[in-house]
Amino acid sequence: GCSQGTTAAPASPSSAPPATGPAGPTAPVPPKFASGEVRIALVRQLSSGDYFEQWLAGAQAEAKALNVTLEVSSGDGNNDKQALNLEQAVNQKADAIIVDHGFAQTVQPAIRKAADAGIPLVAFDVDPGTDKAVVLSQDDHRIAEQALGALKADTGGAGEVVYVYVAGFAPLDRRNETWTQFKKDNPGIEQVAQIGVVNSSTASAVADQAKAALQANPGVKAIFAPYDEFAKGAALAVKELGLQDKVKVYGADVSTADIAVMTEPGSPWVATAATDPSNVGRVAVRAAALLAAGQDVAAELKVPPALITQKQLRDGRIANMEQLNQAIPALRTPDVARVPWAPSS
Amino acid sequence: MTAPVPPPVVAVSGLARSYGATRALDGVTLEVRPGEIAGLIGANGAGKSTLIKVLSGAVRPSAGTITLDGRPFAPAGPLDAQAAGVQTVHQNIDDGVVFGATVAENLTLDSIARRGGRWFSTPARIRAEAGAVAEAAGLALPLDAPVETLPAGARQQIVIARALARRARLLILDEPTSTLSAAEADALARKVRRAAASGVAVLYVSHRLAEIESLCDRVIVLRDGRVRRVFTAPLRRAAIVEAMLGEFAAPVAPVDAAAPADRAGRRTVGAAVLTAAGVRAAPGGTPFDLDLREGEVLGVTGLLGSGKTGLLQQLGGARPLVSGEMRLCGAPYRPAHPRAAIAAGVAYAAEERSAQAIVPGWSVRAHVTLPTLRAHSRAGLLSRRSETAAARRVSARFGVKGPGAEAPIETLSGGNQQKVVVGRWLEAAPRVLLLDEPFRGVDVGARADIGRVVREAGTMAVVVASSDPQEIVEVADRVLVLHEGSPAGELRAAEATPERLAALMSGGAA
Amino acid sequence: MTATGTAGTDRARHGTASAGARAAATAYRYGLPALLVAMVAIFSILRPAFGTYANALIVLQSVSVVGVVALGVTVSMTTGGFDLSAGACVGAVVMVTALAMVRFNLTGGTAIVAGLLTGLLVAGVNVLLTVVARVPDLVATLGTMFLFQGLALILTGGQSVAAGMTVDGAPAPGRYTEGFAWLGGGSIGTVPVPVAVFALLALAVYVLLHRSRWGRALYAIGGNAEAARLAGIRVARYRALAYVVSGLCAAVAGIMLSARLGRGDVGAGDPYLLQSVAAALIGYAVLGANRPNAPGTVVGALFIGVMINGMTMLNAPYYAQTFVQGALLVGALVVSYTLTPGRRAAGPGR
Amino acid sequence: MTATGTAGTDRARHGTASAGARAAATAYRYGLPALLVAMVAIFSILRPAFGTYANALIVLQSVSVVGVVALGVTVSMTTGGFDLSAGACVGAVVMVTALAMVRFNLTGGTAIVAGLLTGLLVAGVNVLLTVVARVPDLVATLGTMFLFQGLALILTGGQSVAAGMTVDGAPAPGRYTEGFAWLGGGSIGTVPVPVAVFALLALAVYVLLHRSRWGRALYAIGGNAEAARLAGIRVARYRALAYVVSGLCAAVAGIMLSARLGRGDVGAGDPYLLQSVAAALIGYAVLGANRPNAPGTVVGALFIGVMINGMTMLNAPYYAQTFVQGALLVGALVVSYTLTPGRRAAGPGR
Ligand SMILES: Nc1ncnc2c1ncn2[C@@H]1O[C@H](COP(=O)(O)OP(=O)(O)OP(=O)(O)O)[C@@H](O)[C@H]1O
Ligand SMILES: Nc1ncnc2c1ncn2[C@@H]1O[C@H](COP(=O)(O)OP(=O)(O)OP(=O)(O)O)[C@@H](O)[C@H]1O
Ligand SMILES: [Mg+2]
Ligand SMILES: [Mg+2]
Repeated sequence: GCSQGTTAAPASPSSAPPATGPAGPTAPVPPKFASGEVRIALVRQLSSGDYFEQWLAGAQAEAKALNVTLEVSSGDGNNDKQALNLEQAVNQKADAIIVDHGFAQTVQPAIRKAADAGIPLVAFDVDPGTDKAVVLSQDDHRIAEQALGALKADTGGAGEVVYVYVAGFAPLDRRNETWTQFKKDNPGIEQVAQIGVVNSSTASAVADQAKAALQANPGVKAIFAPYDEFAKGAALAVKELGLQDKVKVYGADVSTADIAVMTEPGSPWVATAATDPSNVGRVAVRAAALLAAGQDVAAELKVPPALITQKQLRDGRIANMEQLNQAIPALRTPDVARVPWAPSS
Repeated sequence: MTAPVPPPVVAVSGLARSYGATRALDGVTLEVRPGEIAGLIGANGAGKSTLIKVLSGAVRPSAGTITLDGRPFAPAGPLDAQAAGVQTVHQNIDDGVVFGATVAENLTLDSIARRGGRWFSTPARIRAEAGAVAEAAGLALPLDAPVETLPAGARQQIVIARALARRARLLILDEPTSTLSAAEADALARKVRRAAASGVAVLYVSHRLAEIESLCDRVIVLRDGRVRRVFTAPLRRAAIVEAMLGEFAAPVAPVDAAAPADRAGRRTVGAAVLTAAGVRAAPGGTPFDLDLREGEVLGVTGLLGSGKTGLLQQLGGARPLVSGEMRLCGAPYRPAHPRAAIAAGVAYAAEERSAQAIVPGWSVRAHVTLPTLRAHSRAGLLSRRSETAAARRVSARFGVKGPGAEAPIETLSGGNQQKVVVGRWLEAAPRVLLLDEPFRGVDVGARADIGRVVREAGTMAVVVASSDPQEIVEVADRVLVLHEGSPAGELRAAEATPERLAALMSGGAA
Repeated sequence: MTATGTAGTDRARHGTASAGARAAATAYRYGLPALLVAMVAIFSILRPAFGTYANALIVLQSVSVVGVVALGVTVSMTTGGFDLSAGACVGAVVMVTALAMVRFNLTGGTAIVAGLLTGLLVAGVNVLLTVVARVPDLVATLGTMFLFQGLALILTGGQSVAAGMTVDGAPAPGRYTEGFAWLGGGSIGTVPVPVAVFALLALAVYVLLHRSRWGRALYAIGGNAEAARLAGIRVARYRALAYVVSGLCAAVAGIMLSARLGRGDVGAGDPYLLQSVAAALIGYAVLGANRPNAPGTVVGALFIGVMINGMTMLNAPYYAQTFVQGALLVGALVVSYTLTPGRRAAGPGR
Repeated sequence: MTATGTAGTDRARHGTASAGARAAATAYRYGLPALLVAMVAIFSILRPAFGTYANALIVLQSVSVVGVVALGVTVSMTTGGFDLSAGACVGAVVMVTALAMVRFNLTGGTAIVAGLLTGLLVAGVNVLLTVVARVPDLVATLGTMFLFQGLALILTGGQSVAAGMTVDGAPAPGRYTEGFAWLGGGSIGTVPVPVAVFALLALAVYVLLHRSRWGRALYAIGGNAEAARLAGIRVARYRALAYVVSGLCAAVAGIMLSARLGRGDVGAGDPYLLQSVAAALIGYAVLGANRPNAPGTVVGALFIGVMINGMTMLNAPYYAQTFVQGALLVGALVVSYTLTPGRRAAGPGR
């Protein structure tokens, strides 16, 4: 029973779709969508944290706009549970399934079951192991490249750097590949310490470690922290040591809370490379909806990131994601997986 | 009765308290006057402890009234009762001490609860306060020792010292001498008399009739939750026993009249079952030899800390042998664990019921079968039927009174618990049965029952350790007296009188 | 019925109260299982897809790994111990099995043996610490937990182990074998292997704890170790036994988890400590036992599994699930414990 | 000297063994503090930057939040309880203070009061469950833990609370006040505020537990609740007191954490349960106490903090830290407990 102003058209297939929004719909609403019967299962690896909440908020908004039911489940870090949730979605014959993160080896058996059952799939940030699924990714290599580009520009490509990393998380591992390459390409950059913790209080744990590392290495010019919780911790450490003028933090990802940290007076976090998570969520739902409607979608979808600098945020007096979205249009990608029968978002 | 009678300190009327279907108290009416020492006696499960728990505010009655110094008295908790001057030593001493704390902390436990006491406390202050309590009670204990390292008797003395240190109108002692030997019991009796002389009313529970006779002015006999008779001095033991045990009194009557001479003649002929050479009761003691014969009951007695438990535990594998060696039926015997002893046919029934035998919350049945689980199981699986049969056997043999084999053992009265944890060892059909203070809290009738079962058990050799010479005299064919970890003498039943034993125990010559 | 004799606190036993008392006693014994049944019924009505055989299997499968760990934790609790290292053991076993197959190219059978040996190693350390060195259980197993959490990380330099990973510049030679993967994803008839293993182990632990003399000995030690010793129970051996069972259960769970994941996931075991402890603790209240017990643990594991699965199906947001879980648990506990027959009578709680 | 007369249980005191026994007893009492000092010395030699006043403050600051939670957990343990809800309480307080300032635009003072009230609320639920409904401590506080973990999430729909966040379409009106932020990042002289708070609370808890009548009552209840009750100690009130202290400590920790983070982070409190329990448990072995105690908990917290800080400075990879932490802990425990005077003699451990 989801009804929404823009798409709650009468169930008659012949009725014209309401034309609202900047780029009007270019096709009639498929009957299944008009009657609100479409169920899309969103099977997540994780759900807590700003990134995942924003992602979900975007996905839900898009689902509402398209008049589909989004059935959300999360493994909450338990990968086995995620695989079971996926099997359950197959069991219940969802019209399409979005797999949001996950470990390839763990979810692939269940993805195969979905493919065998003829259920269309969108795999976000996880290798589905089958060409029957649409692969959606945010370009983590690009994210790391952009942040490192800023780091290189500010340091002139030389200096001591503290690196924050924990292995075992797919996006971090990809960003790590870029960092490894970057070090090879820039021999002037010296990694003097590698730190990192991931738990529910990552930021403060990383802050404690960063403080130790900075004490031990007084010559450090920059901290590369390619995950926003890391960056928050690193920024906190620099601030608590009073080293704002010497040490800068280069991060990744963005959220309202991150914006607040970056724009604080004296914040050392000067640049972050990110996609807008809620936009990625929207794209995922659009792709799934298209598949559910039996339409073609490119086998691979990529959401490009944008570099966001402290200066941009301060100059634009940007305080939250909505304002950021307005200010940096590159964060919105309405053309990726556009749904012809809906107003673009 | 012409002398003016002072008004009673405490008067109880129609007091009732039930536990499920059990009527532990069924309309008790009694009073205790100032300066009076009133004995409260009754068979195991008669309701004595329940009455005391009610008076001390630990349990609430279901009906009836209490007045204290003429005013209605309905304590909401132990603190209320204490504040009103009702000071109690409960039967279960482990309800009176806090393990993990020192002796000093235990001696001053009450001052924690006292309102208006000092909030700030230092170890020095606690020590000083504890020293005062200990001195008032004439105790010489290491104040800084953890209380769990002390023997049961010392713990009991701590609890008594605490009660004596408080301002009392009514002093209640529930089997205070069960773990004490004669000397300590005498000292306690003196203190109780002194308290009474100063106008305190005393309610005194004991299963040692001699003690009751010498101490009490009046004896109140409780049976099945009611007051059956009240005797005033001079007391007649036979009448008291009859009132206590009712129709079952007959077989018990000759208890202390049992002729030791008749035993002595009959029971020294069996073959040696367990022989020990060069063993010591305690690490510092003199080594000695010992042999136990079929069908014989060896009594071991001595003061507190004389080494009775040390000796029995070594024989039973509960403690490593200090020195010497042992043979069981000719074969070398050196148990490394109680299991090995049990397997070889030596059973040790431990001294302290709640610390060494009771598993909280377990049924009577499970307690009975714990040492003999193997016998009640096939391929490792337990047979409930066989277990229940064993529990029934033990209950019937020793007249255990209580809510049944499936009831938690805590719902039995103290004496009935004791019958279960001692009686269960006969289920192991041992060759040697070592009983460490088996009569603690057991009424005279049951004491006779245990004694009879023990001596009728054919070819078994039995060792009974007790600090009460009277008990030893009643049951033993031969008595070994220990003094400070060394043997002080050995007597045949015919020669053993409580007086001679007492002399040996305190280090004198027999 | 007269009012006399009941003025006191022991309301629940006599006279007119007896019917009520029986009801209360029943609620106490069956409160949690009843709640479980009610939950299943409600979810099935709200969501017909919930009450299907296929979904039941999924729910069971989702609790089977936790359940197996929890059974081990339950056994460790019977002696008064507490195995905080169970989660770390699961994690270490996942890493070891993955390494065995992926990195060292060994067979699935060898990986299973290596996993079980790892479980025994954890148990061995626990036994050394608690039984031999007499370190209190909680502290000792906490140390073991750190040790094996760390070991699982060090073995792989903090990285996950997956087929095709790079080892010293070359791709790792092995991969998960079919047979091993069957332990996680296969089924016997329609029953998934992990569910069958869970059922089997639940039965085994039930028999061990509640029908065998060894179980009786374990509980005796938990109740009063000195009394158990004097009754001829070899306390040290049984305490060791409890940790061995716990370690082996965790190893079995780790093997199944590894098979389900298809890779050696760093930190895969971490969530299982809290969840298994929760299941075992919820089990305390089942059937009026008020002590660790096997059926209770199974009910506890199912309780959590059903709750989460049902809530997910009803599309409740994840953050509401924890709260509802807490509220239901608290409610069930209060019902269970306040209705215990006769509990109100004087007790140490006052 | 004779063994007679003294009812000589005090074995480890007599005879030739005395010198060795004294050394062992010293190792037992001071084993962990000595290890801590040794660690500090070694780290300072290897890395001169470690042994500076500035770094000492950093280490202290890194343990202050954990330490404060651990002090509360320690108090809850004295009565034989166990506060599993401490971490959840920290998390809930972080969310509540953030909401108060950011979303409702209240003053820092009000936020503090709201935070403390939240701590009291958690304590209240624990007391209701354990003291009134007589649910066993572990199970009850587990329920409370889920409840408040869930509540913290529900309050904000699972999102973290930060200045500028969107509420119903408009940006939230408030932000963290200067004064409030000072609690996390400010300093008194050169001493950071959290360190000062930790020191103060450690002193207060020390006095409460080891120098006051109340502390003796708490330990007495933990040792033998029935004996305490019969001695007239109001067991229920003291058990409630223990949970209230625990809840308040967690609330103070939550306030400091919130001030330090500058936002309400979902799940921020979760790691603090395990860490604080670890600190309190390590503390058992300190000074030969073998029971929860305030100085021990402080040493335990420092132990973990120094270890992590020093290892990080030595550039040890993060995955080695857990292992070293475990190995050191296990070593310290074995030393502490195997050297306990007289432990070897017959005991229930056999
Ligand atoms: N908590 C309880 N629950 C159920 N029944 C109990 C409980 N406590 C005592 N009873 C029962 O009440 C009766 C009286 O017990 P009580 O302890 O008062 O006896 P007693 O006279 O002190 O005996 P003893 O001489 O053995 O100490 C017994 O039948 C006992 O089984
Ligand atoms: N094998 C042994 N090893 C060490 N100490 C021992 C040993 N045997 C006895 N002792 C010590 O010697 C003392 C003798 O006490 P024991 O408990 O044996 O005396 P008891 O006569 O049973 O006293 P009670 O009447 O209090 O029960 C105790 O302090 C005990 O600890
Ligand atoms: Mg009694
Ligand atoms: Mg003795």
